[in-house]
Amino acid sequence: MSHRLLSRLLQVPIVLFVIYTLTFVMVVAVPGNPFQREGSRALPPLLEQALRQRYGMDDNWTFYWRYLGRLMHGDFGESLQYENWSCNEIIAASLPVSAAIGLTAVLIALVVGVGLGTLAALRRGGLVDFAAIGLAVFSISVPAFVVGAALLILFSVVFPIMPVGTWGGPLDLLRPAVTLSLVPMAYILRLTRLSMTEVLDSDFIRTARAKGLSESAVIWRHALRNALLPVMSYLGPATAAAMTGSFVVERVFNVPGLGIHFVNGVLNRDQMLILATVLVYSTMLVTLNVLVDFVNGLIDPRVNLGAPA
Amino acid sequence: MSATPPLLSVDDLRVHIPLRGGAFGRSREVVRAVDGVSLRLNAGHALGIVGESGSGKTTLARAILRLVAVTSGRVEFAGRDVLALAGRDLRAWRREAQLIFQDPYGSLDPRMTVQAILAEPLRAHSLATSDELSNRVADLLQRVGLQPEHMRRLPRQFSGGQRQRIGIARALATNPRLLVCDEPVSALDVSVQSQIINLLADLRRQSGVALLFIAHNLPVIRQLCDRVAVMYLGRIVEEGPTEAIFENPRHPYTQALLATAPDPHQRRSDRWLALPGEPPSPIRPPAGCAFHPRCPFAEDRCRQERPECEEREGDRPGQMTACHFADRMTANALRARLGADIA
Amino acid sequence: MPARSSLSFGSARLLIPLVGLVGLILGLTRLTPREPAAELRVVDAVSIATLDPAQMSWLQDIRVASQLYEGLYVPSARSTGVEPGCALELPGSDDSSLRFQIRTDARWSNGDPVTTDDFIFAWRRAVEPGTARDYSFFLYLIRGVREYVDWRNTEIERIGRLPPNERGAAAAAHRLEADRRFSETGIVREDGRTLRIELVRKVAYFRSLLAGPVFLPLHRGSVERFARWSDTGLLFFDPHWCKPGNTQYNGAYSLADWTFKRGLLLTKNPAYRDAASVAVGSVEWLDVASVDTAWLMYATGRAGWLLSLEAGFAPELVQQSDSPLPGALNHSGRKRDDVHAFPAFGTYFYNFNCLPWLPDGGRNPFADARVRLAFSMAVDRVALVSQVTRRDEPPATTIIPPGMITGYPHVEGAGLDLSRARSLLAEAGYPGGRGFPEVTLLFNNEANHGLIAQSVAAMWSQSLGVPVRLLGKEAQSYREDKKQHRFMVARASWYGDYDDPTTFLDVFRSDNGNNDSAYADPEYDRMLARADGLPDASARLQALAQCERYLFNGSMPAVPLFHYVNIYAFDPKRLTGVSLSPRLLPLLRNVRVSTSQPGAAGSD
Amino acid sequence: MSDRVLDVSNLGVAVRTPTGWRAVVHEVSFGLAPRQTLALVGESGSGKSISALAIMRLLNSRSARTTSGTVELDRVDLLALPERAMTRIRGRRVAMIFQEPMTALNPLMTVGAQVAESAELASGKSRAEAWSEAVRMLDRVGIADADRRAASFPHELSGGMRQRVMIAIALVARPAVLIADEPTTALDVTIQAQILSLLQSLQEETGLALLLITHDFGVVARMADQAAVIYAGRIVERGATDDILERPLHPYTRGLLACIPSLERPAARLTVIPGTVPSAGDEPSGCAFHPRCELGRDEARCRDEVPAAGAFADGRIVRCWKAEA
Amino acid sequence: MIVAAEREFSIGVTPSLARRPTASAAAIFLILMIAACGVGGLWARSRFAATHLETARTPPTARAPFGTDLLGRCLLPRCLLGGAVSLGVGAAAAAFSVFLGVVWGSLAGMAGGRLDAFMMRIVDVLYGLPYLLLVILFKIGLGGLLSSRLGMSHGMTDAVVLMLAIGGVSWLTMARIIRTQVLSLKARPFVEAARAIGVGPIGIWRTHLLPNLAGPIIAYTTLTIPQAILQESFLSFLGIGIQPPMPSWGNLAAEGVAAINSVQSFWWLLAFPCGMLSLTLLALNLVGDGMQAALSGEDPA
Repeated sequence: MSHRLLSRLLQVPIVLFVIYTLTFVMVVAVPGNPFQREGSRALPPLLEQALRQRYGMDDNWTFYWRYLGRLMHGDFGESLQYENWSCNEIIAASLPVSAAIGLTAVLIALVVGVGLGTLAALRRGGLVDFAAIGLAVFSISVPAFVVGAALLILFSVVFPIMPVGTWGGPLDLLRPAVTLSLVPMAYILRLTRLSMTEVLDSDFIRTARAKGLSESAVIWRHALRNALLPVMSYLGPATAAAMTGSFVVERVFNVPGLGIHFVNGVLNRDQMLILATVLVYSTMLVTLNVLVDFVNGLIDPRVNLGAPA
Repeated sequence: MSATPPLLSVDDLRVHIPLRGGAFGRSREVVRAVDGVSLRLNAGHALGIVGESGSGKTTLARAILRLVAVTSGRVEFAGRDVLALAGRDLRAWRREAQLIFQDPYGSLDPRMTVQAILAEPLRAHSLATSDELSNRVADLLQRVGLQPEHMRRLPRQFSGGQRQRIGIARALATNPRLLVCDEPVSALDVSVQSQIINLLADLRRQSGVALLFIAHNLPVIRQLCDRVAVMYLGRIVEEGPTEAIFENPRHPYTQALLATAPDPHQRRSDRWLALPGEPPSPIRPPAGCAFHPRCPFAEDRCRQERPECEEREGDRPGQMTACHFADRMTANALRARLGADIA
Repeated sequence: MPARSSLSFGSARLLIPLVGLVGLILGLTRLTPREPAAELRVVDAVSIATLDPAQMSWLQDIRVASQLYEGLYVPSARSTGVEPGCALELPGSDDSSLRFQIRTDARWSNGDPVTTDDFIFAWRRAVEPGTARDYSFFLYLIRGVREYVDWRNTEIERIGRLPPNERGAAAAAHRLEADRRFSETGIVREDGRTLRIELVRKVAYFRSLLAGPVFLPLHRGSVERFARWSDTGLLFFDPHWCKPGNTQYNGAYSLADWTFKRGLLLTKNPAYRDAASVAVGSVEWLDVASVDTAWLMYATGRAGWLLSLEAGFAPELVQQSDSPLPGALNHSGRKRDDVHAFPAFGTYFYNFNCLPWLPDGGRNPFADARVRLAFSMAVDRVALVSQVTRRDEPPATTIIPPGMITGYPHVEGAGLDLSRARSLLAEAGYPGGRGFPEVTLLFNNEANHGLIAQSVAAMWSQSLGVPVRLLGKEAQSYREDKKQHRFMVARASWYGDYDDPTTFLDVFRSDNGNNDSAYADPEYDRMLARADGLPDASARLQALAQCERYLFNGSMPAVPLFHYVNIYAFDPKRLTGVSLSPRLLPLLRNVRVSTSQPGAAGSD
Repeated sequence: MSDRVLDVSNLGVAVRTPTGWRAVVHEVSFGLAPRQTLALVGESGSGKSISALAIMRLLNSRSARTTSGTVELDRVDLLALPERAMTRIRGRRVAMIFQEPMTALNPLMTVGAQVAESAELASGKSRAEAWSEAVRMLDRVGIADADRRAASFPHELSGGMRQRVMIAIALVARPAVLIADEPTTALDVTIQAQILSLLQSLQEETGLALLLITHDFGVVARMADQAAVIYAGRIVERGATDDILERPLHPYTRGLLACIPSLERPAARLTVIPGTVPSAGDEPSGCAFHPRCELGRDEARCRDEVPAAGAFADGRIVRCWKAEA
Repeated sequence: MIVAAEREFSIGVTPSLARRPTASAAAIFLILMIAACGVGGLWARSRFAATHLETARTPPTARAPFGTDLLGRCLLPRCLLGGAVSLGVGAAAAAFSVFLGVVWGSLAGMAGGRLDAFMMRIVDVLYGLPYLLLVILFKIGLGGLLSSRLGMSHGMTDAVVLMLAIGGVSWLTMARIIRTQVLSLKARPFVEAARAIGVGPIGIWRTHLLPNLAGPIIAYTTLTIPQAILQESFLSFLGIGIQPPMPSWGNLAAEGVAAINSVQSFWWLLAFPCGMLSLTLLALNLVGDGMQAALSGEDPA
């Protein structure tokens, strides 16, 4: 454990606390009543008061501290919208799903993005380059709900090889992951192409060639790792975003993931669920950023990790 | 020493740069880039500062110009305490002392025309109305041997030597009394280097500007300066009139620099003189004389006691040396000692 | 060999994290739930909010509850009416006092008999301040219940004001007193199998209410374990009690599994009194939020039965449909026999804000009944249902869906009449729409509400010359604005809760909490009270019809647009026994799957 | 001369500019025998580095290419070899070190691994053998405590140390020819002396032929037997180092030597070559030096005709219409 | 001075952009698209809402080249007006993010030290906040304020709120990029030269940093605009974006997706708006890439 890493880790709870506080303020400030539902009869004030009391939400201040206290014990509270479920259950049920899709998406994005980015850098100005850039641009130019719908219809109606609306098998993972991977893939492709271009022009690559290394060995042994450094930094936030799910993808492919709760929590004013999802996401984001720093330190010895603690 | 107060006097200047790191960004270590330097420069004179990379010569120059934060010490310019200046006063003072950079490529904004570059100091100090501006710029260009029609071009349309001339013209724009030249010719080709050296010599003669000339190239220093200070690891190890330093070097490090300087007049058959080792880190400088780990004459005293830079026996007038055994150092002492060791 | 040498060679090590990542993904997919095998897969569009019958107000929840529980009465599979459930009404019951005897073969899934106590326990839960929800007021029709609740609330408040150390004792004493007081209400335990209900007044439709979720029994033995008394005397239940395995069911099905936001697995309840006639052994009840995906699941055979079909292309499907089922809206000779559109017990309408002033301080033109009438007469409902919604919805000029309540006559409201509309508007002081302030039309941005709003807005501005601005909001903001009367015209809909006109007409009573129009007409309130209190059933219905006529021929607190139509999709050759109930409560116990293939159904 | 290991003749290189391909190296010819050092001297942009890269066939094919000539190593024309064959020769028979030891080493690999990689490629040794070979080589180039230092990363070493590592990488494969492209320009003088004397002693030990590319006549004087002065892509004067330094025949060589300030003999004013080096591909007609030349500035012949290479009695080759012995 | 710098900038970029045929073609396409949407949007302003139920769902014909939508409105003017709205939201959001991002990033980068660390932690925190909640808050808080206090029209309020909400998030990345750039520019000798001359921090920022930041700013902006447009389409998909009957490419495409299925497809409802959207974003990306390449001095493909 290095000092730098330690100090980054110490900052994590502070950043999370600030995020919690700000989110709380927003949650309370947004009009709308979590206890009032679509199509329901008006809720008598007394019943509402009883409900608030039951959830420890008598007033905002109590709610703020009490919820913070529960968080300390790893308890994210109850969903106000789905009364039979606690936020912990909701997250436990949906986070693995989103994480599996997200990680697959990151994997696809990484393999395709780095692969095509490298090829594009090697054949700069060539047909491969043009095609790779085209793919990258296309990937970030078409809305996800269009891509998702197209994939859905394509592989279940036109070529009926994948089931619709199921979840569990590796085949079910594929289409949501591909849809989700397009944007990070485009970014990774561009980053790789750019940094690979720079690396390939650098002196140490010339040294490697002068040693008599074959071109593939030059790329594989020397260029790739150096070119991946900028990609690493992008990977932190991208993985956090991918792993916490996507509303559009989950909706289109009927996947029981976490992304839907971000949106539904907000739309239903499910205050505990909003806080829970936001905290899961930001914890993941902050931790992954620290992790990326750490991994960067492992890959790149130049990163100053300070003296051993 | 002359009776008139010096234009620039530096006393016990220290610049310690904290290293980033540690919990919450608190640093635990510092780079002692400049560690107690004192020097004087009279108006119209030229002082050369020699040293290898990492010796702190560039940091010293920037500290004098208030471009890096000074840790302690005193800098006086024409009797004024420079380190006490702030804000508007500081900016106003900057016209008096100007910097010429090593890298003529990097020190010119690639997006500005020569005219814009040269007009910048004039505007910053309101030295010219907008009507006069282009005449003043043309003047400046002529002074450094460029054509007024070069005004509209961008830096990248010039060669290295021409760019350095532009850098000099920019420094001259405010009619400074001191020009700090940070390795102004080391990035230039030989055939151009001599042009710039001549230009600086001419400027000094014509306008009486004082030069603080930083270089690692000894022949250039000899060509241009009245006095020379040799720096090693943040300190001055030897200082004196140019002739004295070059003909009667007393510090073993000065001798090593002179002996290893490439010279077309030496030959392949000549013996190589290679000083062993490398400069130590300025984060943890050695105790005693900082040069002792590389010095073939080092004794126990050198390892324990730091020699002050002062006049010592055998020094010529105005020469000062920071070596306990300066009295034993004849001009060829190092060559004699190392030659024997290596052969 | 130094360790760092191997560490530094090449990029092969990059593969290690990649392989690790693949492993992690595979591990994660194992953590996630798998699809259970079921004989039939049913798809609903909305996910289950709660399985606690006392808390239910949403259709999708009530649909599941009707499979799991059986009340004194159950909703009819065919009409808006009810039929006897797990008890039989004893002779001597009338509209103000009912006696029931629970059937001897009524059992919970663990074999326990269903008892009077299970009902009393469940009904008390439904009104307790800690657990009461939207429909608890139905129980206020029973003698003493409202008083009990009021007393409870004052007591809880009183105990809450006590210093904390005194609360415990006070609450304990209060609990005993509460038990006593509840036993004195009109819910009377005659014996373990006989239950008497005494109402505050004659309620013609009370039997219809008894089929609703708040009146369902709960297995007291298992649910009571989840009860928690707070130190102020509030009674809560740990919401986990309704998770699978925690309680028993007396309906045709038991809850075997419940995956969050994914679906339920229902298995046949062997202890059900009529288990022999239940044909489908297991049913997977899925919720699929994307309407297009839901259809694709059905079309590719993944699902056997869609409970609603809301996709953008639903109109095309309806136009093609030729359903063989009774009650379906047919286009004979078309090609599809698996799309079944049928009328529902609900109406789509726009509320007018009837307050004299608008929230921004301006005069509300809709406070004038002539203006409201004019706006209603300017809507071409036929064009709307034939060109925009296109699901064969009956155009509506009044709020009660025609032909659904036995004995209730059909009432016509003011329909399309442009010239009258214009003259009414002129009478109100806005000839040709001049001087009329910009009308805002509030709706929630879901389903096809936007489309409907755009076309109605276009009709108003084209026919009346008034400027109309659309205000589509996301559901919660829309609801909030509507409740606070921050609108001029707002989208609304109403589904009948029980088999009586009052379920619709009550909405416009000035003291009703759902009267979003803020329509307050003492004359109407009087008419309604008088009609409702009429002892003769047929005279009562006639009088109620008079109230509806009064509302929608002159007063117009709202513009009815159309009566809802619901669409099921299933293959009638494979799935039999499904009936098209306007209450939209399908009963799985009547359904049969003709092949053993899971989820077998499909399009041609 | 049959004992040459490397024979470059008539080498021409063109680079891509926004307006098309421009020749920047013309008719460069020289030879190099074992143990011999040839210095290729010139100012920046004169084409000396690009010639070296052309010899190694390391030109970036998108921006530069050889247009003519042969490069014979052990009588095999490298320029005619297929890429695979050239890969086997690079590093093994002819090695190269570069100016910036900071950037020329892979920052993410330990220096030992980088040397070992070279050893492994050259000899097909196992990884373990290659590593010990690398440690031995690092020790030989004067890295103290080589066993431990081999596990260091480049940024943990000083500039001088890094250049020693570069030399180790180049020499561990025991090449016949070493091309050193400004190996000490980025280093301080005391370190430069160390590195150059190291190169010299290694050359004596292994019989290496050294092609030294530099702009510093001080270095040329100390290192080279033969020198070739290059200006605007052409070798303008070639011969024994001592002859050239003492009696330069080409006006450019003469001017260059004259404008170097001397440690021992400071002049009141430095001699100056007027004008600037022409940018690559933008050379004046005729003799590229003529606009700056005191002899040829106004000569029609210098302006119009590229001077032919003239041989002199002491073996010198000079390209100047005006040169006289 | 700024004027001079801008002129130089254009001299620097235009010719090298002109040498990139793809980027130039994309730029021309973009200009044509903007012009078409601008002019077409103005023309369509008065007729986009009128419904003609009797001609609903007609495939493209000579009278309605893009076909008609579910309410019988001609799709062409709606696509053009939608483009104007989408491009406007995108451009305004980008402008907002450029302004805030550049100011914030420059300030942090130039200040350095604790202030820099603090400002960047704020950015970290904002990254973690729930975006959707922000949008709704903006919509409710600001929307009410804009329409009641400033008397702003409703469609306008929507667009302004959306632009603020989207800009309010995208400036974070811009701030990071600018800060990194400023940190590296600050270390460049020409900035030190200006300091040595006696130019104040504002002068340095204006004359030296800003013109040199122009490249990254432009390049990143061309990436921000597509993101903003896609964000708008996502929000419209959720029903909290631009309100009907006002079209935007996002809500037209969302409407179009719903009309594509295996039963009966009104393909033109998706093809035209989505095609226009994608092509425009494609062009923006290509122009951005071209700019970036031109500014980094990479030789043209």
